[in-house]
Amino acid sequence: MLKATIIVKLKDGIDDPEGKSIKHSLNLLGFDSVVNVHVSKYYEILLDLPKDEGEREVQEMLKKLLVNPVIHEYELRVEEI
Amino acid sequence: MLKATIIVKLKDGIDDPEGKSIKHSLNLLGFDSVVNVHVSKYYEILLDLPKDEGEREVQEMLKKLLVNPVIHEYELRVEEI
Amino acid sequence: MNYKKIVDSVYEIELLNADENELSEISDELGLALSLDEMKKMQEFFRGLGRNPTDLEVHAIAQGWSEHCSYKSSKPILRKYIFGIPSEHALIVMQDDAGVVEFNEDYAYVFKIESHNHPSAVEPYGGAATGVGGIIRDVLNMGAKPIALVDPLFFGPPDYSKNLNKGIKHPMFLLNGVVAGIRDYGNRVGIPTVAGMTYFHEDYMNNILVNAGCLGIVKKDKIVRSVVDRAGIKLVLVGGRTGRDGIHGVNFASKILDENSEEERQAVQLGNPILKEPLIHLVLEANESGIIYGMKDLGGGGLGSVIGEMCHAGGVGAEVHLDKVLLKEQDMAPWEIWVSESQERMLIAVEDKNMPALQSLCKKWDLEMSVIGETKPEERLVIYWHNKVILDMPLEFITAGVEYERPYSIRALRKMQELPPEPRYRELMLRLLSSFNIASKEWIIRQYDHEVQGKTVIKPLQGVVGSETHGDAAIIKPLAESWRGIAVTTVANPHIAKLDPYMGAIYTVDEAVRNLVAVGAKPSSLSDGLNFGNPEHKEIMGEFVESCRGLGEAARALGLPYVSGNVSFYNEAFGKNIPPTAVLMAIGIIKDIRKAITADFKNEGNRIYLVGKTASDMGGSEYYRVVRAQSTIAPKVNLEKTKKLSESLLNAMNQGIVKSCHDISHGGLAVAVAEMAIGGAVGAELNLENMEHMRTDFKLFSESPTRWVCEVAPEHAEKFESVVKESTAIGKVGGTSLKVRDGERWLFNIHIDTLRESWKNALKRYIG
Amino acid sequence: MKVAILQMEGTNCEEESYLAFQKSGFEPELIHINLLKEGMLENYDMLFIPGGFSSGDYVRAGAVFAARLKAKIWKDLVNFVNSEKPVMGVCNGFQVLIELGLLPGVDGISDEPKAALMTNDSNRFECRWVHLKKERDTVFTSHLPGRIMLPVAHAEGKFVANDKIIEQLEAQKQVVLRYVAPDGTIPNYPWNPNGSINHIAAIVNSYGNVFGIMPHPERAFFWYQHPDWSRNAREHGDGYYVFKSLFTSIFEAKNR
Ligand SMILES: Nc1ncnc2c1ncn2[C@@H]1O[C@H](COP(=O)(O)OP(=O)(O)O)[C@@H](O)[C@H]1O
Ligand SMILES: [Mg+2]
Repeated sequence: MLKATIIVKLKDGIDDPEGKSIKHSLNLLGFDSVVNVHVSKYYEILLDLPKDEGEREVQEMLKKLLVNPVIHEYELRVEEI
Repeated sequence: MLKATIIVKLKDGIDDPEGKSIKHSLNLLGFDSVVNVHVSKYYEILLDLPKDEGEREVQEMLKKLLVNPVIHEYELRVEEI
Repeated sequence: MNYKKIVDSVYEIELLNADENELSEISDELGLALSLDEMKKMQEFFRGLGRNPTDLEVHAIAQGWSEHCSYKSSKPILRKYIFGIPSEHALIVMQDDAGVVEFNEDYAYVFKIESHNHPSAVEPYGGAATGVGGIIRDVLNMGAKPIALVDPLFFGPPDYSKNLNKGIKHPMFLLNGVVAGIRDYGNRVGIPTVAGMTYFHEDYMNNILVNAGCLGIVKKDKIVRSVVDRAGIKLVLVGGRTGRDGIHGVNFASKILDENSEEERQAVQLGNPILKEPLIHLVLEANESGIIYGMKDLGGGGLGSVIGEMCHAGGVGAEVHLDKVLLKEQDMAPWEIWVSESQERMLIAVEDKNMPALQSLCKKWDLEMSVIGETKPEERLVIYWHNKVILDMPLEFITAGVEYERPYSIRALRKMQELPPEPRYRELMLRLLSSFNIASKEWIIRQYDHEVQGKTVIKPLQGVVGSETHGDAAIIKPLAESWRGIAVTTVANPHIAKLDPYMGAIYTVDEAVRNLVAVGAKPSSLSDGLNFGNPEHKEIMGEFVESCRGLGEAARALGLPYVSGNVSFYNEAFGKNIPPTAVLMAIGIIKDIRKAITADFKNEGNRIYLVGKTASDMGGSEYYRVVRAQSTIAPKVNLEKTKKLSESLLNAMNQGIVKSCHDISHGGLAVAVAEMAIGGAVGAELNLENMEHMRTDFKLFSESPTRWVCEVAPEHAEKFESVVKESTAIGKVGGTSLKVRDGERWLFNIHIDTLRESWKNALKRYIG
Repeated sequence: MKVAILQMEGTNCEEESYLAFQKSGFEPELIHINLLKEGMLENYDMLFIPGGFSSGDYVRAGAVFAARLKAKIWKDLVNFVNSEKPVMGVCNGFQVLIELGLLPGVDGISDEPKAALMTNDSNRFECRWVHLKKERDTVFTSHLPGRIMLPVAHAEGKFVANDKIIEQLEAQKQVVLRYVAPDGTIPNYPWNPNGSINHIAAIVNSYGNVFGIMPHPERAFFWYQHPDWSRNAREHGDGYYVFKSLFTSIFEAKNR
């Protein structure tokens, strides 16, 4: 079994309204020291495939579905479990 | 400056409709080998605090806003940057 | 506890020879939440059969007898006051999952309100979302298309700054979570959320209330009943899979919140709108093609309640194969499958010949189905697990449940009313507009898609676009080819009900009528959401009895039936009970939506009328709360007048001579007029001297019932006065500020932008 | 004149869209993506992707719908677009067209997204009415007055793309509708409800037959759907004119 861990982040320079809104809420709650918040999606995908094939498959998923290259960048880790 | 990285996940046993729906979509797209998908939130918070104080502060944030212990568990890493 | 394995995952419980201690132990260990008396009744039954029960049988009975399923504390009271109010138009009343009332010759509307309090207190997002999901199913399962949602919500004060009890979350966190849950569910399934309430009171601090209501529309000849009255009909489970979710949710809803509630995780679900959305389509298409014999949704109580009630109502029995149920987790025991409350499931009864049609619909909508049993002539329930009988009982015993005449006591009221010094009017006005129960709820309303389906012809926010005010009710135009509309509103007044539950209940019914009439709709029927504390306390039971008495009397006097409803008891935490909270979802009919009225002032120069008489009972008023003055005198309602005045006002509206109308509620006349000015982006000038003689502050801020503010063009003034008897000319529309005097004495002059700022920004500070 | 209205789990504006097309003289048909087969599209004069939350929008608004269409009928879609028949997506449908690469279409169809409709600046779903300014006539807007009002209802409607794409869009006059303030000036929030670059509310591809619009014309088809109808009388809702434009131009194209 493979586990792919993918973090889909907004690219630098793209506004992150969710991060901003959470920063705002944290500031409201009195956490004045918060300077910045970024929020990303964190996917864990279990795959029933051998490692190399699995990696290719996940790349396909990223391309076909999980990432819009105009606004996203991602980190990917595939490991056997 | 501190950077806190927090992953907020659903606890085991809590049904994850979002993950399920994405798994279903991936299967429909022909990614038959996908066995399970989990989606979590990934926060990066920049704090203007010394390390130990920062850690305490982040714990508080988790408690007050970011995590509901009834359904969530989390991973936390605080590092100086 | 003494038990013996029968087959895998099924055990025999040693009940026949259990002593009292052991009976209580069994209830505790299995989490049955049954009293000793109830355990004894169960024991007696199985002694009659001469055998021990299986664990499944014990769970099935416990569930059938839970407060939530059997209404054991409330039934006798509801029967006395709430049920049986005669109505010409009601078609199905307090029988199935939602009430059905005639809309026009061919169509009926279907609606119900329900609570989802405890799950939402523990997990606001998922709790509120599943609350919405549940109420949609109740309407859908009558064969109706859901066309609107409402969400009355009750929280502690958002500016609460004292220490929180362990396990209790801050109102701001809860409010954000609840609203997000309702938004993400309602918006995704494509049903507009068009009305609601957001109410704040200290006494909800430890126990919030999340109620949700749904309205649907159905052709009369397509109404589906939750009844199967013939043997040999197949029982099919359609939609989501069955998991451990919500196990003991029903009992959980009948339990008191304490520090350990956070551990009751199984009772928490997140809800899956993207399963529900296709399920709605599937059910409606199946119904349209006439293949549904009977249907019931799986709500609190799961398969157990559904199959039992559906067959019992039709006088048949059933055979069920639990191993045929599709599971989320493969290792579930039969009793878990039987009581599971997994959402997004429907039980559809179909004849064999229609099975292929149902199968192809499931394929189209990508939903799973499984045939889990069929109905039988004898009124017994027999359950199999891999071909072995693991439950065999008469249906009657499971579904009949128990009833209690709980003792109650009614608090004596000492009537008193302080007279505060006269306020500084300008300052008070702005404080009232920014008080949480009056301030703008726009932040919430706009997060709900209140226009999806394109039928919301009177919106919750009304007036000049960009400067809208609160409306009193929303109007849905359900049919493309008819001008007829359905008005919907929700009301509750916990401040008044806390003082005097009886009067508070009557006041609530009056306010429902006020809101509906304000938009030009004739009140048609009600659904009651009764939220109360722990009924095992005599005084709380007394509050419940008094509330029901008031609700019943008022509705009866007005000819308005309660066609559906819900009781939520045990809203108690840390020894504190919520105030009596009778929430009404009220429906009105407007024959022609082109005659609907909104609350925003329309034109400079128009006259402003106060309709109804003002009294000086200040108990429960926002004014007294803000200035911290005491009064125990709840406003009195004259129901005869409610009826007469609303009829005459509707008459005037029908003649097209009312330009805008707003009912007078929180904050009194002054706030009502300010809201109308905000929405119209135009000022007004008032002189209070023609009102009945009383203190000026009472004239402005009294919340006495059965009153409206109306705007009338000068050329219609005479006609209006002759049609609407109790009308007093109090001013005219115009300018850019609200100017108020009483005779020669000027009270305040506030620019409408200032009014709007106070009103709009008060809640914003505390939310997302 | 047949319109194919696509639906899948979570699309939820198909009914009012159906009604608007029907009332405008079209023969609309709802087609579930699960029943969509290769070769089917040819039989229609127009393709419409309605609003909603297809597949929950869990990954990203419109992403799953687009991926499934691509997997199922990509060739047919390309042919349909190349045959110059109109394709329109509203709200979630606009998001789908972007994710498919059919829009912005500054130089034809692209095989990966060249723009995004991302989370509103306010970070929330908002349902409100906006003022719009028509920037040009297309088959979708020829009968539309210069200034209209329509409702928006979305959480992800902020149009973004890189500078080059935006320049091209503007240069090729592909922006069809822009948000404006009530007095016609530059719209701050909430008049630009989501923070879209250049206040973009609706665009067409360079050829002009693929149209994506964030606000909902189908929800403003009748006058009584406007929020201020008791203040301002209208004969039709402003959205009506989009359908009228379409009907007229498809009719003309057919009879040419
Ligand atoms: N939680 C909510 N959800 C939807 N609409 C709400 C909510 N809270 C308040 N509203 C709407 O805001 C308006 C004002 O509500 P409220 O102050 O309770 O009415 P009233 O002025 O009649 O007492 C109504 O249109 C109501 O439907
Ligand atoms: Mg009102």
